[in-house]
Amino acid sequence: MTDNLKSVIEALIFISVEPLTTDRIKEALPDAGEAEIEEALRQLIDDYANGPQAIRITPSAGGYVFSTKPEYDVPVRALLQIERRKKLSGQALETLSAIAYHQPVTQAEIAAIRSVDSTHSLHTLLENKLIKIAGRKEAPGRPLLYRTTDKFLAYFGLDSIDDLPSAEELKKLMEQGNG
Amino acid sequence: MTDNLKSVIEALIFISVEPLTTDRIKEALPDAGEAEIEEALRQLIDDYANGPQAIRITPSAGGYVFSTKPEYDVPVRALLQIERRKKLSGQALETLSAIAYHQPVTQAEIAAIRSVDSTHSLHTLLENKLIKIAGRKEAPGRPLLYRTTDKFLAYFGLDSIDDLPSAEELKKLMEQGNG
Amino acid sequence: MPDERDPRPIPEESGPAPAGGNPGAAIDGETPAPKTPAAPAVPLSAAAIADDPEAPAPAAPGEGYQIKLPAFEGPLDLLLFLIKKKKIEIHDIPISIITREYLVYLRDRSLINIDREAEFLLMAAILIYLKSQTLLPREKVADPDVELRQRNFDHLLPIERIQAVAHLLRDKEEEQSQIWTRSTFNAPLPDQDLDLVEVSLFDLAESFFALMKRKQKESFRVIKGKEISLAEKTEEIVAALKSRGVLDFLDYLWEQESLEDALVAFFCLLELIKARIVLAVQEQLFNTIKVWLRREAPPEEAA
Repeated sequence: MTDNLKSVIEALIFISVEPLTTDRIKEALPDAGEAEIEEALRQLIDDYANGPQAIRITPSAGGYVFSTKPEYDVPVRALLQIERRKKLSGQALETLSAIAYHQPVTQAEIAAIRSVDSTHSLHTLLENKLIKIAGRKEAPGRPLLYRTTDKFLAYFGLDSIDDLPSAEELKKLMEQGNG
Repeated sequence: MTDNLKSVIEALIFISVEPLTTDRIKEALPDAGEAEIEEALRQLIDDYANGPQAIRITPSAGGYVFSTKPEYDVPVRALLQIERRKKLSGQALETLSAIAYHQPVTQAEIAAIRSVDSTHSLHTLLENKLIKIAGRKEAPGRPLLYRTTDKFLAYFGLDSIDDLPSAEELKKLMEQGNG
Repeated sequence: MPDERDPRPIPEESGPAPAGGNPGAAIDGETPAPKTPAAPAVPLSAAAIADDPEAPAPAAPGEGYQIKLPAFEGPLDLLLFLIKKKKIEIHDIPISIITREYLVYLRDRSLINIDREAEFLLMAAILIYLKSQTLLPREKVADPDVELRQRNFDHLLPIERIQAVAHLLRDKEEEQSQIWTRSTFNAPLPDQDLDLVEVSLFDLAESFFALMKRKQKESFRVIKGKEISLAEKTEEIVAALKSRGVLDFLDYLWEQESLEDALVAFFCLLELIKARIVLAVQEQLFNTIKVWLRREAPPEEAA
């Protein structure tokens, strides 16, 4: 049974257009128990990770996707004729980090953190759908609020925003770094 | 070497948007011989066909693609149904935006904006409670008027309809990227 | 903690430069310049800003279109630069005259360089935008400075920690860049972003350049000597909107008989959008821009 459940979940992850969440799996397989599904998923990830396949199952943005293993980066790029993937600028990354930790956040708050104008970075991030406009703040001028998107998680291979170190952990890391 | 070639081809088939032809494999892997590629492909197809995986490699349109094995047809269809229901079509979104910017609005007015019939989209949107009927217009035939709902706001993460970003705000961001 | 620092944003020159230090970037985020002298009685020229290192490089003589106005003579990029530096009052710059003169100039040329004309259009779009900001009572736009003065930012993480996160993200990005999913290059992940957005003048300008480039390949006819008035074209557009309800922005320009017609139609559409007579919305799925007349919402009715 578990073997069959594993295979069904495998087929579902393969076919899903977006990262497949356990909620969605439960919806598609109403007879399967939650613990069963979790266990099958864990085994499935292990099987692919340790197997001879060139592909594996990766957690992404709260769900699961098939992806190539990193060692096939070069031939994949050769096939797709992509020389190098475009990387975000340091400016954009800094703005994104500020948003990730303080979301929902206004441009003024980002400016207060970074001490430089972030308009250009915001534009780049919005365009790449790494952030989105998420309403307005009840403050003078009712400024727009920004949030990171699921694509942000997928882009950095994060499962959830909690995968980032907490403010406390960061502080400790910084102290160690300086000590 | 053949094992590695097999894995590389596996990664390429996985990532290719269209069925991957042997010609394209040769292009991406100029160092591999034709016979070698054919042999690796044959083994790869066998491995997946006889392996425990829920997916396999099938010939399609002169090339090769990954697909789910036929025994997973039922759960796969169940998931696709769910995913389809969860995503608004481009049509529905267009109708929704026309309503958001012009509410309260009649079907005839939406049709005038979109130049296509919106009956189906209106049904979908009503069914999903993203819009509601908000009375009748004092006009010949007293047509129904449509408005967006609170669920619409929640769906798009807006506090109120005024939270839709104004042209000015978008401009402020956009000119940074284009200037 | 941030209380050690002045929480006001420092203008671009002082901090690390934003990735694109472009001329368009100066519109906001800059501390306002001190009150400026009135527009000079004599036309400003390139010489007037010769000592400013940020000024656009002077064009070679005879190259590019030169604007001739009572308040200014020279290329358009210089004009924009001076406006942004508050050396010229935008009120003194009549856009309709610039447009008309430019069309005459185009008519007199045997060859049209699409790249050059596209550049002109982009700058013209910026100019119209700047002017629209000063002329019309606009919706209130959030002003970061106002918010900065009135709010306390003690809860924000210090920049050092944010930079540490940025480093971490850089590593993750590096790692992730070697992993390919089928959505990496396919359709962007569906998320709950709004798929329809009001478009800015710049989106429109960009679309228009794309169109012109396409059209160049199909040899846009250039009809000489035909006068096209902005007012007539505006009426034509409004009439088309009334009869057809909605126009596809690019298709409409595409339908125009000649390059001049398309240019005039483009400027008219920009003006109509600026005046909020026309609403332009982009459907991002298909990247088309639709244009329709704004309507007064009918009076509220009881549901």
